[in-house]
Amino acid sequence: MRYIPNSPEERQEMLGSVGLDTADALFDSIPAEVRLARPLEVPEALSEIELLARFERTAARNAAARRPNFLGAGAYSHYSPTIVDALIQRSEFFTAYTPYQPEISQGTLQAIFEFQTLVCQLTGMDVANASMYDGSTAMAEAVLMAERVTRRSRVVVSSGVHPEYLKVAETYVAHAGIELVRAEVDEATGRTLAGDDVVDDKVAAFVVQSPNFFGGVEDLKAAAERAHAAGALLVVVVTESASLGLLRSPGECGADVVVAEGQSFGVPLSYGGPYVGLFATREKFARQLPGRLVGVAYDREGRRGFVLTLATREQHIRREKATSNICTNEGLIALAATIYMTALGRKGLQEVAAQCAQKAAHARRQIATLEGFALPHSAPVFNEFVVRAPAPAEEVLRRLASEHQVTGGLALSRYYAERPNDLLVCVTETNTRAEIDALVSGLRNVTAP
Amino acid sequence: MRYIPNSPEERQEMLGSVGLDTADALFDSIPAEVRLARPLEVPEALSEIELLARFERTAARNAAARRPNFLGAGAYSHYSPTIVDALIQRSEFFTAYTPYQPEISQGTLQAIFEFQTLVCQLTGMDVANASMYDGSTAMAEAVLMAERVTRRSRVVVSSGVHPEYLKVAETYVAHAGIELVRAEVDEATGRTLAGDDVVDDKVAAFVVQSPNFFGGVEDLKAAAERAHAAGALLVVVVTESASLGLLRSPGECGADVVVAEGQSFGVPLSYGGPYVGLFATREKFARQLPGRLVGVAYDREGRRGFVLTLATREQHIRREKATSNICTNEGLIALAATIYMTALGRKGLQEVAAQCAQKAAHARRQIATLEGFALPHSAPVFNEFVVRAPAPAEEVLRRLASEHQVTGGLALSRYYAERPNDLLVCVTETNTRAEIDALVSGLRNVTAP
Amino acid sequence: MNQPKASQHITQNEALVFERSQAGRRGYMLPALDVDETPLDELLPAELRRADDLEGVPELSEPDVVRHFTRISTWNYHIDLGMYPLGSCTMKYNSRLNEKVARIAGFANLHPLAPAEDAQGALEVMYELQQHLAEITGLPGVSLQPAAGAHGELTGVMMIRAFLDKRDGEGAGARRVMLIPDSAHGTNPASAHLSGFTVKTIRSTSEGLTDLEHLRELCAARDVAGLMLTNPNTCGIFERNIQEICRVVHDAGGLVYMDGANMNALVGVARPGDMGVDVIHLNLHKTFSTPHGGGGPGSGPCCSTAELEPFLPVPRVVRAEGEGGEASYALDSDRPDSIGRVKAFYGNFGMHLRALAYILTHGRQGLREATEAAVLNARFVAAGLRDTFDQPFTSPPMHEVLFTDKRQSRKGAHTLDIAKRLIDYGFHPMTIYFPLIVQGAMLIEPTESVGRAELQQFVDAMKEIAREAVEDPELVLNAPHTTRIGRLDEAAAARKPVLRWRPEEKAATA
Amino acid sequence: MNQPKASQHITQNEALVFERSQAGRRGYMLPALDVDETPLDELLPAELRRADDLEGVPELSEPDVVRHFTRISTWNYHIDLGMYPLGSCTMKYNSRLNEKVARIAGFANLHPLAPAEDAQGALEVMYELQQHLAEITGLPGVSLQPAAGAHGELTGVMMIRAFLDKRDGEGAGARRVMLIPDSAHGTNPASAHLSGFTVKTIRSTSEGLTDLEHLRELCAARDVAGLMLTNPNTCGIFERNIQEICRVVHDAGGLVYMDGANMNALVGVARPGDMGVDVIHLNLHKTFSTPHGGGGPGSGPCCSTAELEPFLPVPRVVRAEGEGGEASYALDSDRPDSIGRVKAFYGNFGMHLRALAYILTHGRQGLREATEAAVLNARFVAAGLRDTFDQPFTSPPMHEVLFTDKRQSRKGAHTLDIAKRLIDYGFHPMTIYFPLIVQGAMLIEPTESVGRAELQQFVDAMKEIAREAVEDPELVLNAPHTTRIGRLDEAAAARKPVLRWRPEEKAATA
Ligand SMILES: Cc1ncc(COP(=O)(O)O)c(C=O)c1O
Ligand SMILES: Cc1ncc(COP(=O)(O)O)c(C=O)c1O
Repeated sequence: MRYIPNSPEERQEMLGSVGLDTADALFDSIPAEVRLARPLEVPEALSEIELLARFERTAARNAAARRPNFLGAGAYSHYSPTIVDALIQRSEFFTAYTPYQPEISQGTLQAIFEFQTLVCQLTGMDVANASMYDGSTAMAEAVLMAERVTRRSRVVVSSGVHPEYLKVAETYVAHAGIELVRAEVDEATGRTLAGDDVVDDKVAAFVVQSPNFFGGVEDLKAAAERAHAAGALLVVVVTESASLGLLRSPGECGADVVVAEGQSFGVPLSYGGPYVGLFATREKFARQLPGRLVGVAYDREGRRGFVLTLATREQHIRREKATSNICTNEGLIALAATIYMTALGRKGLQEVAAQCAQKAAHARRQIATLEGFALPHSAPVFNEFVVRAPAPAEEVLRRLASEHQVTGGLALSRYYAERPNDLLVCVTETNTRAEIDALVSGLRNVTAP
Repeated sequence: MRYIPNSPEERQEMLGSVGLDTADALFDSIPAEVRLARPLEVPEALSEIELLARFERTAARNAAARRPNFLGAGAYSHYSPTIVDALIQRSEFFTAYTPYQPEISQGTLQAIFEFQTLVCQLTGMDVANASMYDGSTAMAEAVLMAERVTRRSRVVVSSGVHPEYLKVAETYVAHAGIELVRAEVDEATGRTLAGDDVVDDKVAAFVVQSPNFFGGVEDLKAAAERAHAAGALLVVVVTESASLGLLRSPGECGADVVVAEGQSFGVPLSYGGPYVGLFATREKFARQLPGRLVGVAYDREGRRGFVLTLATREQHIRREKATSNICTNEGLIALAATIYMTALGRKGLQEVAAQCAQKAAHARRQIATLEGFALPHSAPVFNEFVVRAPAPAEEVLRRLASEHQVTGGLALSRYYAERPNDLLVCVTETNTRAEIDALVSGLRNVTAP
Repeated sequence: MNQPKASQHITQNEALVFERSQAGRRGYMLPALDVDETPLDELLPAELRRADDLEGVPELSEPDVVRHFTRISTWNYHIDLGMYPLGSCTMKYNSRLNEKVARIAGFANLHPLAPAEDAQGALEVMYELQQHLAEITGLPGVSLQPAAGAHGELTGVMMIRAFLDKRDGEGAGARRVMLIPDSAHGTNPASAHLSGFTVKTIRSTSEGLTDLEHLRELCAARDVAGLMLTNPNTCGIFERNIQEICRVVHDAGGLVYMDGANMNALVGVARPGDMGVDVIHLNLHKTFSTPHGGGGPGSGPCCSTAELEPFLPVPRVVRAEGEGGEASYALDSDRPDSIGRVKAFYGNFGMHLRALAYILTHGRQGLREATEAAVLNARFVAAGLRDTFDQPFTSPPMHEVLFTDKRQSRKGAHTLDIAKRLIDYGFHPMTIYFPLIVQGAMLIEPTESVGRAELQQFVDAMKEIAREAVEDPELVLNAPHTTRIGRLDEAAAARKPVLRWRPEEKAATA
Repeated sequence: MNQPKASQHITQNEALVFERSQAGRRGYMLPALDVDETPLDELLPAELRRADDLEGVPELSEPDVVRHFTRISTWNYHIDLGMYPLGSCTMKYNSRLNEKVARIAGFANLHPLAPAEDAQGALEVMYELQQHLAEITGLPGVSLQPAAGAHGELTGVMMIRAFLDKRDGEGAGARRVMLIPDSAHGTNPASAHLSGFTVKTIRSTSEGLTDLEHLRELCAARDVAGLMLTNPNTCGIFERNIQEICRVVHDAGGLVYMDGANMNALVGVARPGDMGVDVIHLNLHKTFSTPHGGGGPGSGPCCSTAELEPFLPVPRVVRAEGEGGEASYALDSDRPDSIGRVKAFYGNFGMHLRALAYILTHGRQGLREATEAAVLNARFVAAGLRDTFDQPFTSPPMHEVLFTDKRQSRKGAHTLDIAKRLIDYGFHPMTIYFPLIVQGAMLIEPTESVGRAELQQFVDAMKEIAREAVEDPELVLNAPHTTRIGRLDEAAAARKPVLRWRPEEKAATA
């Protein structure tokens, strides 16, 4: 096996040097009855040539990866500069462990410190952690944190939150004594409805996504006022982080916790993962944060460095009393996002966001003119919007794919049986005008009487 | 321009600090008449997205890159382990300059020293240089070196040498007062004919390629005897370096100089370059070598290191009296070859060679059974052989490509008008049995009456 | 005198990206907008838009960015540099081939919500990996959804809870105790707690094994939902009573969860399913070599018995035979007993690809060979250091070996000091102060990826440090000496945490 | 006391692959042979086969190989680490995007002998690059065949010879002198010699310019075939008499070859073709940023006047308009006046791709911007160091600036010492002792890829070294202090050269 340095002969010699005859003897402490007496039923080893050919063939069966794509809904096709992937492939970064030994992990630690800062800047918050698994688990952790902070056990979640995020939260709170209550989305505007009847003084947090799952940009200031009036926290969820380059930051709007999916920051779609969860909050809640935190530290000669800090929140010290059970997070993806945010920088993040919004507006305008199509929601959008087709959305999309080689968006029936004809269309800076035109004319053709 | 760190504003400030008003003033020493008064007629800048899309489109027009391939003739499809390309992409290697400052170039220097040693081991020679541009220029330099060493001016070159190498040698010697004479290849055996009528005592070198351009393995021992009897050097050319894993080394056969194309050692085809020329010789000719050499050196504390050495042979010291004008060579490609040879190692280089030979033998056997096909030459081969088709080779190959999606080899008419029906077929370890079968049945089909 | 640290050398003093920023620099270029531009106010009212022009976000050119991250990268130790014997972490060789596989465009560009018929390749990869993990663990139900080990734990423990709730109905309410050995990793109790269990701790014996008597005692209370056991345990010792342990728990009506962090000692040799384990998580980023990435991403699949399978997270990846016998793959969410989702989409698919590539590259023989080589390497280190360092337990180690600083600390050199001094010898330190039950623990896991010569160098370095601890203790106490910075004051850092850069910082540190 | 060098740190002592080799280790795997195996003796008689079993060739596992090359890589300085101001070498930012372009499968897997109709993409790339280089140089005939600068020189000079032979017939035999300034790079005379010319050296003036009077004198002999001129010359100064120089040579019946190594000072600002140059080579690995790779590969295209075009190497890449107006590309070898081939196939195509990507990424504005920024950076360094170091010439520098050690050497610190000491400050040294006409030359070329802050750091380091040379000369004379090894004894190395590893070596150094 070419990954194992010691050759069979060397291993035989080493066995001798530790006083054993056979490799089997290494496992003498395992009772014979539970030892596997046969080879694993796993295929014979493949060479590199065979392995690559095999995976290339398999990948070719993912037809969707080759088409112009208007799918968003929690995962976005943004452009990632070549340097992002090139830099994270330095073995200095990708093969290192969690930076437990700061003297030989300053590269990772400094990058995380930069990540934390960038997340704060974009979300408008005071502190951010070193990452969560993804946006969905970050939201679930925010719900748990709200309970810890407020000692209240009801959490109101907007129905405009990504349906999969909602499901994850349900799983996480199932045994935590937390009740999740929905705040409905207004059909006319596509924005969350939340009167004080819903967000009352039993509520730990009001969780709102913006732009919400239907693309609508929420009135976060109003949501913050509602939440704060009830003594609850406002938790803002962002699935499309590119929007932070254009939209008023949740922090400025009054959010107490911001959780986000960072995949938009230069991370490949990769069929859903690995992505990276962002988690930011106010200074006063820093010690309630889940996950790792990097802080500034100095050595004896006063040189600045970085260390993992406030570890007493964490499972390896606090065990069952920890703020979370998370250990391994999404370090390398957070690094990719850091490099992305740095390369795009102050101007680029704004330009990406502006292009998304402009192209989405263009597509939306075009689609609105199509016979039989409607835009059911009136709220302003960033780069996603719901289209109501004159035919079942699944069928429309299937024909778009097969007849026009375009992945036209998401059939909302996947999550909402009551929306058979709705599709969610997402446009980013990577969609050319020609692609948008193809989408529009494709929609026209496949719905022509 | 994103590659230029200083922003326009910074540059304006810097201009001020050096006492200038405008960027134009930087060029005041260039007479106005020769200054370009208009913008270059080069397209507007492309973004990464556009650039990659463009090159992907262009690359897609290289249909030949997608087909099973039986082309050899100086460039070979061998498998290169993933680690080769991954390691040469470390910026420590690929962005460094020629190692003129040894204290901060030991990585490059040690790798070259390893390269030189590996080349010696494989060719069976005493010393090797740090690389030449490619096999063809290495051969031309060998011819020039033979003249320097022997002070004779006639060089006999086998007609079994790659025709493009011959052309390059003709260009190089055009003004060096060297006469190139051909030794013919025997039609029956496909081996070089060289009686003492050709290689006589006016001859500086006898240049033989093995395996030769027609695939035949030459009798290098006999060639060495012939050359040495005449007081000439034997220069052995190898275009398919993978053969060194199986064939008796030129050094053992008596070669005085071995030049080779190292592309087979893990280097992509890349439409003909960059490749890497290998150049090895006997100890006594070390100071006649063209190109760079790395040797062992020690620092004051006795630590071993490596330096560029014997520089007095070179142009930057000796100017017009240098052994060659070469300066930049093929460092990174030599590194790739070094990593390849190390990863494959003692066993792997032999296994690759054996598989090539076995698969070629299989293909040859199959083709020999086809109606109307013949194998005109009887000499043993490594992984290439000439096939005489019952129809013009160019036509056969064109139909193979279009009807069977196979690049079946090289039509020898490209170089030899007198061989209209001959094709040169090359088989390597990357050609599966299924590909070979497709070639064979394809040949049958396209020549069926 | 030691080398001056963080010297004048520019690459050693790389500032933060914010400190390096210069107004007006650009590191990107986008294609020009190719649609008619809508006035911003028409797109979004001003009150919904940012007004801060992203102040503070850095402005750098592309070479600035490349140099920045390249420079700071050189301050890291990493697997490609040398031995990284972090116990419990399985820092094995990260194949570049697997990186290449994960970057094949047909995978990297695939949207998770693409219709299943257009994502058959990805689903097949997941299905196949599930099959292999089932075979390796002997547990047929597999979900790849969890994103890391702790996430897998949470999933598995929630499955136990859901199973009990279904089996026992109301009665399950009386069964809310999760037993966890005192040697367990901190994620175990944290995960149990998150699933609403009360944690009770089982003692370890002087042999470093789970105390069977104590287990029996705790099980007698009949409130036990289950046991979370690591095997080999975090002392590197195989729980040789594993069958009895499982029996006791099962007899008490509980289930056995196994923390599979140490599966590198078992693959191809023994299967948790055959031992009586009900559910396990694997760390693909340990046993199956997906890169740790400086702290993730990981992947923590859960494997369970057929009995527990209905409780696995949804969606499941399932296979259907077509009419013509060709397979097709689908996502199935119709599992009423499922604990639900633990993550959006389907888990860290990029890691699934790498793990599958690992398995296929090793093949049946290679997988076992790796296990043997890993255990042998640990045994070799154990033999080499036995005379120099204190070994708390005498059982032969599996894939990792535990020592303590007992002998050296008498002279003042503690585990931390020994670890820091190892850095000067060019090695990454072992895991220290874990497991918590052993004072001054040093947990050494060489993995199969280290050759004999380097293992011997490591042994020699450790012995040399032991000698230094006696002859020149200051040398050890002040280590490391060869790094950019010295030991950092972590206590001060936690007292007054600075968790982000702010413009003021700039002035303070310039 | 300085840090002990090549310390016990394992990564600092990485041995040669041969010394690391262990019998039986394997770093590769091939698919099993899938054809019937022929007995070896039937394939090839034993006397044609190796009998040495490749003894001595290393045997290593894949992680061994990765660690080996990763470790030794860390001993290199490189562009991504910091400023690399080697004068005449143009060490600018090497874009990762261009690396990606060169690795697109449709290019990387394309065989050079594929029929032209199946390689249209590659031919189009070459054709387009030719067009851009023609526009940039103002010289319409372009061949991409030469593999490096010196190779381009050889090509260009041979073209001059072929042109003269054709123009003058027998008479050309009297025209065999190539004029070359004393400041020229060594490749120029070497290339001229290889083309059968006799080299005559032209003096430089005290201003660092080609001595026009001397040129006129030499041209008077009427034996002059041509002049090889670098412009800006190797002192970093633009030859402001360039038109007159060309006129003199042309009037004498000769041709002007320009060494384009310094084109980074001119792109978009001035064109050799407009100055009177007949033929030039470009270094794509300088001006157009293809990576130097630790000494290559390079690419040295030749650009010529229309008059010289027929003499360019074959095959040429040409464009034909199809019936429908669509372009197609072909290789054309039917050029009877061509000097022939200088290389198998078509040049270093992988470098052509990168250079084209460079040009397209910069675009018309960006190309000029880069030139301005490069010259400005050199001017900034010149201004910063003017008061500290001796400047041999007073003309304002273009893209590189020349200083000498005149002031420092009085105290014993020579150019070499200053260069070595710069290493301790984290910079790669400048080019030293070149051009040869200036004693103790230090030729500094920052390129456009360095930002203001780093330039200032460089200036500060140089000034600091000048101060050290006075106050603490030993510090400078014994530099570098921060590297793995110290200055190596190059003289001893050349006296008794050891140019390869041999088994005996092993014993000697173990
Ligand atoms: C024994 C053990 N259990 C659980 C974990 C947690 O795994 P993860 O970090 O992937 O969440 C670890 C990781 O360090 C571990 O060593
Ligand atoms: C002025 C000058 N001319 C020619 C050359 C030779 O170019 P190359 O090394 O590409 O052969 C160089 C390279 O250093 C140079 O600086």
